[in-house]
Amino acid sequence: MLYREAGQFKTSYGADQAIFPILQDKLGMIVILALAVVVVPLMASTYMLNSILIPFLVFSMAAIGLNLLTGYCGQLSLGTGGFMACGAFFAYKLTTAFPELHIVLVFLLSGLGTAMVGILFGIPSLRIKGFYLAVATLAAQFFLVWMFNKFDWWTNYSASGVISAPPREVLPGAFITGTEAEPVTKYYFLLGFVAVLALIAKNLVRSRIGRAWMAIRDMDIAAEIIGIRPLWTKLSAFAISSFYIGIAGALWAFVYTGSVEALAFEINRSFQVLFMIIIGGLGSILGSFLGAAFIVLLPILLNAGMLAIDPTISSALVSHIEFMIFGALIVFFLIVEPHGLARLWALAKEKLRLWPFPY
Amino acid sequence: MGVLPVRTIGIWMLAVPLAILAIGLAFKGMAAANPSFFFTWPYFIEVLIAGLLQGVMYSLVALGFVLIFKASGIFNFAQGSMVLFAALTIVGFIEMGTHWTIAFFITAGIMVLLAISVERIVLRPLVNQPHIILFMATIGIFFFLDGFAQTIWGSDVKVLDIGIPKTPITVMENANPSDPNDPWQYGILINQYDLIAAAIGAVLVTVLAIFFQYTRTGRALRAVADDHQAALSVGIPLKTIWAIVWSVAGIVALVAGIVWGGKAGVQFSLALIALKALPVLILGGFTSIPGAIVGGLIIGAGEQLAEVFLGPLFGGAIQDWFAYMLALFVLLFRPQGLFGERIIERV
Amino acid sequence: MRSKFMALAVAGITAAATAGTALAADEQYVPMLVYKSGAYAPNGIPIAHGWEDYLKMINARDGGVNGVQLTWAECDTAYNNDRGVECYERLKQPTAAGVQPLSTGITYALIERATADQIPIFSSGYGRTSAAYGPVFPYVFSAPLTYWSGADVMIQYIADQEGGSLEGKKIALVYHDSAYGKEPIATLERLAEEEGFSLHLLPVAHPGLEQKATWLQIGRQIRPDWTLMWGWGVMNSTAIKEAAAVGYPMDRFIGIWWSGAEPDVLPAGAQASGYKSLGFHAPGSDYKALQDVLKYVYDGDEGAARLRGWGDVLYNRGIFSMAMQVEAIRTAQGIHGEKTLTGAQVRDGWEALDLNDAKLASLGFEGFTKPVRITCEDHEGGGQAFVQQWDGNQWSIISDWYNPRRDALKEAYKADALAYAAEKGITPRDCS
Amino acid sequence: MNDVSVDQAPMTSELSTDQSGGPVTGPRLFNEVLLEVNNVSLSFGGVKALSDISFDIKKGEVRAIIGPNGAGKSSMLNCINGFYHPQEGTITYKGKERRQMRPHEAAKTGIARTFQNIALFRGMSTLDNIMTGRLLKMKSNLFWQALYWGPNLKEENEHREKVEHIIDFLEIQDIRKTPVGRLPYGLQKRVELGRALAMEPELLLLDEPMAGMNVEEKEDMCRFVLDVNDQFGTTIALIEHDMGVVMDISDRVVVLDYGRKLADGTPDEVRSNQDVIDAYLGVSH
Repeated sequence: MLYREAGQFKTSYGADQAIFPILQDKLGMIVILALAVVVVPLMASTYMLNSILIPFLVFSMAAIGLNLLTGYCGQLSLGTGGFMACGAFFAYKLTTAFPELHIVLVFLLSGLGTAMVGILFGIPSLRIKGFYLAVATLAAQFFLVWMFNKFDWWTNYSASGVISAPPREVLPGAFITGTEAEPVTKYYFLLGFVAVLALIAKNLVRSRIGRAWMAIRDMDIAAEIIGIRPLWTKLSAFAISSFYIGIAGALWAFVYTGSVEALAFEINRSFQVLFMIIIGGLGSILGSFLGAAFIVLLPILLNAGMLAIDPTISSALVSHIEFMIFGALIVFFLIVEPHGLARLWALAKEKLRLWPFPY
Repeated sequence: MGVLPVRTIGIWMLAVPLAILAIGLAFKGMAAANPSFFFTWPYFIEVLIAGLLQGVMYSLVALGFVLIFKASGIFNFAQGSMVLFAALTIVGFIEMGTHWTIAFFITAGIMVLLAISVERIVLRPLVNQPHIILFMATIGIFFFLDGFAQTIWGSDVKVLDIGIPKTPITVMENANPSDPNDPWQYGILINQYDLIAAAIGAVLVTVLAIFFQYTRTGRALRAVADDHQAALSVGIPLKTIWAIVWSVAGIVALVAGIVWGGKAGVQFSLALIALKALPVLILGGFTSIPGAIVGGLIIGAGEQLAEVFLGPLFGGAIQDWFAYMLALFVLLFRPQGLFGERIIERV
Repeated sequence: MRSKFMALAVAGITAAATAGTALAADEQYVPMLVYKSGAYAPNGIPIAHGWEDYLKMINARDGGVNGVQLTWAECDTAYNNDRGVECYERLKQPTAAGVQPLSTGITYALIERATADQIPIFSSGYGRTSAAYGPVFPYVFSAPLTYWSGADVMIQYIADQEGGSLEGKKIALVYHDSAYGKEPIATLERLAEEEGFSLHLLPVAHPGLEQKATWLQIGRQIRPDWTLMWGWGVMNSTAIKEAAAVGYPMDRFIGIWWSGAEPDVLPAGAQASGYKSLGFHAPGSDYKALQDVLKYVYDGDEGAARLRGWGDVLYNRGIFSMAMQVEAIRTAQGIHGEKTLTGAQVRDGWEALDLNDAKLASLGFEGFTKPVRITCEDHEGGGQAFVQQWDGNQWSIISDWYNPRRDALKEAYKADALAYAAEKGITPRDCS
Repeated sequence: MNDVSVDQAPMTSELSTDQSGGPVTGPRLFNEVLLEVNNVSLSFGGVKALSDISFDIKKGEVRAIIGPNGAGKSSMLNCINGFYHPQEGTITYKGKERRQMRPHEAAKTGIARTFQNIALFRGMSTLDNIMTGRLLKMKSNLFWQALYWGPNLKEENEHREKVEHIIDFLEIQDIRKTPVGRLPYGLQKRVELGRALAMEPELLLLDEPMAGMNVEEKEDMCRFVLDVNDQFGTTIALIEHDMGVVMDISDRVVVLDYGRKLADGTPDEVRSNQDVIDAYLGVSH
């Protein structure tokens, strides 16, 4: 009854193309944003901010990036970790070489740098498809991590190969990196930054370039025949996807952990982000957020849940069972809804539209 | 899989020694130009042999991937954790006092049970889903098995000794002690364990080749690999075939687990050797058993040669990405891998 | 106590956390970052057991530290840096006595956070080497030795074996290609220059299962006089096997103290006989502290204790590092005169920690290790190390205790720490 | 039905195989040659798909390509829009000879096509599918796309309006927002036609647009094809098996068999050609 579009007429194509064409969705979004801006920082403990919300937002950014490439353009990539490393180390080099450069600009520039690297490693996608491409992107993964680990120019010749973020402020007095950064400041910064970039991603996928990506994804031959250039389209997907992933890597190193070594971006990170978009929903910006939330929260909840049931359980057993449940849940979700949480949400909305009179 | 045409074999027989010679000469040239670059022919041959033997071990893992991909188009990421699970299980039974041959058969039985459960619980509900979904499901299995194996058997390092001698042997030792710079004075060192492990791998591959070439199940499997629909329509039970293929892949994992476990000790990291099999797969082609063998040999030899001779120029530890780069390079010329089925695009 | 921690963790997650931790007045909380799963679990488990058993023993034998019961909570990091950060955030409390990250990578990730939270980090024999310079790193302690000290001791030992001079010798370093493995390189390079030996660096990629090429180079090409190793987990046992496979003499192969425990040599079987490593505390169980653990934690059941690693190298390391932490708490209680301390108060205890021979003997560690004395400026504490050898069944100490040549090392700590301070905009404390 | 119509055709043999555009009998007359295929041969590793084919398509006409299965019809269309590159012969389009052209370049010069097996973008809605047909005509840059504002918003609305015209024309208003994967076969074919039309092509290649349809759907589709030809003046080349349809709607027909050209002319001429009759009835030659 509450959720229906009847009576809401659109008078322009613009209104019909809006992200939230229905009033209830718009209101829902406003409520969520209000919660995120006002209520969460008031309620959340430092633990919640530092260990759940901040990594969630960083991961969302990476998941959006990978979703643009894999979900929208259909190019399966396992190189996410390597591209995140690019972003992190580019940002480190930039901000240590030009300390007066504003940190947001540093993030954006490191994203641009990563986009270049993405284009380079995207070139084989013209000839290589599917799993062959996925495995080929592992070349990028291993090579990039090796490069950042090996050449200590990237770490300003630190003996251990670890970089740690120097203190930087986003507004005068509002530090987002370094020891003085308050979790709440970090959270607000990330919330705004990720929201803007997510909006841009959404705009891209509903514009010309997004349609070209989806056309390549759904049937590359037909796409070429209606005039889409596969080279340009695939490379643009690699570039923009890497831009997002690079920024996510920089945020990871600077805002979330504060210090990283190249090994923090090893192959597991790539798989983690891939899980997010598949569980969340391929080809869905909302799904990227849902997937990131799921993957960040699930291990923590499982861990806490098991300890709540039996406080004497050994932490080794907890870890092992966590692995098992994690694996089983992935399989379960795939069986129940292969198109991810975003599709489940869409189905729920469709049901809601008809409720309480389903016929 | 079919038998390789004689002509192809002939070309390879000619091309491979030439390629090896060319690489050796190139290294020799670099050694002449750069005094810190170490090169002698016996050392080169030694590294090459070590690499080839290592390559057979990679092939063993890659083989499990190929079998499942051929029969069901699934890229089974769980192969690595199947190796770990099998190795932990057999060690577990040996530690309980079972003789290792009996433990082998019990574990093989468990691997078959595992295969059937995977088919029932995971694959059957996901029939007709896109490949990426099935791929994800196997990653789910990967996590589950990792956790399951460690829950049952613990995370300690376990020793698996099946009696293969580990001492190295030296061949072609030059008896001429008067020349202290004679590069042959140390001979060529060969790791006996690797040699025997490679032999085990070769036997396994031969058995599998015979099984798929000459048995009814093998024919059915090849039919399924060619065309699911057509195979179904002539009455081949697809689900049974899947269960059989997963079982065979499980037993391949068991053999790989024994060989690798005996080498490195049985513990969690074994699951990660799956990552070493991936470049082998793309190089050889996902659908070809000979491809897995040849790919393994090329990757094994290539990465050892690169690490030993080129690694010092770049600061070392290059073999991981080198294997992938090598595979990527081959893909640029043959997008379906060396032996993969050619993809013909139709509209 | 576990349930109390759990209540906290759950509360944190559901965002309904009440800030108050409401610990009883006579309890001191020790968070423990352990790894009992993942690739490095075989090495992580005995250390965690040592920690837990020592705390249990103190509670059972002495009724706690001056009557203050020790409580603890565990979180499994799987030796993974971001899980380590999450665990730290989950377990941290204002009254946390300090954390032992048990991983160089996690230590790096926690230095800033813990400093901001005023919780001491105790990275015993690992972590950021230059954190031994107290003025820049007030909350990080790396007693009794750093990796640079370890490298120095190794070279001293080799020089002794070679009759005093290393001129013209070849030494190879096989290292885990990560923050941990790279730590000794700078010191070894300096010593190579000073003492005239040539240094060959051979990185091994994580997790270390692939070392064939490395050992072919060592065994057949470089043929070094000595080989050093900075390895961890499966890398250690693989290295020993591959070394044997190329016929490298085991008694010229020395690992750091993280490459010298039972899980490192047992998988290699008989091949490992003769392999050497450093140690900064004795192996075995003939020490009063360990006997007390047996008595008070296991009721004298030696079989049960052995199952948990009692008397093994890594278990003993867990015992020793937890003992140092407990003594820091005890010292801090004396300084502040309170029962339940905050992290910042425990830190003051660390900087006044003086484990001299008499103190060590009273704790039941006579002959177990060498004295450690931490000051505001020196967070390493002047520990010493020895070389031990595996004879196929057990580790035995085969050398005297070596004192690292700390004058040069301290200069290096200071230089590196000041560079860090400059980058971070930190003004070093005045310790005089 | 199609075989019957051939069977009953009058047996005359005055068919001209001259492709240079001799006197054409038929209701409509076209003079300007839009596309010319000259002596094209194509083979796939030893298998000859097309051998020495020549014909032309004139501006404004409806040109049919017929032939039994495997005759090389689809290969011919694939050559025309650049998906295959013939080993021999030339294709001249709008007076320009083309060599090694990629399909997207063909699209740019105004060639659109539909496929025998529907090649829609299954993950997208009807509206988005047809919008993809407008991609070549959209010009706004990445910056405005990222903002979805300014020139981009204006452009989106303009093209949406054009697409809505096509949706109206094809009478598919009610499935606008439905993912095409869920549509029945006949509608999918229609959407695919819509996508091709959205490109505003000069030459529209239709590969079996009516295959698998029932009579009613076929009638609709015929009407759309003729209307497109009529209203927009689009030149159409189509492959079709239904002889009745071909004879009704096409101006000229070219017949292929085993990769060779068998006949070329008006429907009436083709109908009465002895080779064509033999090919369709399966007389050995």
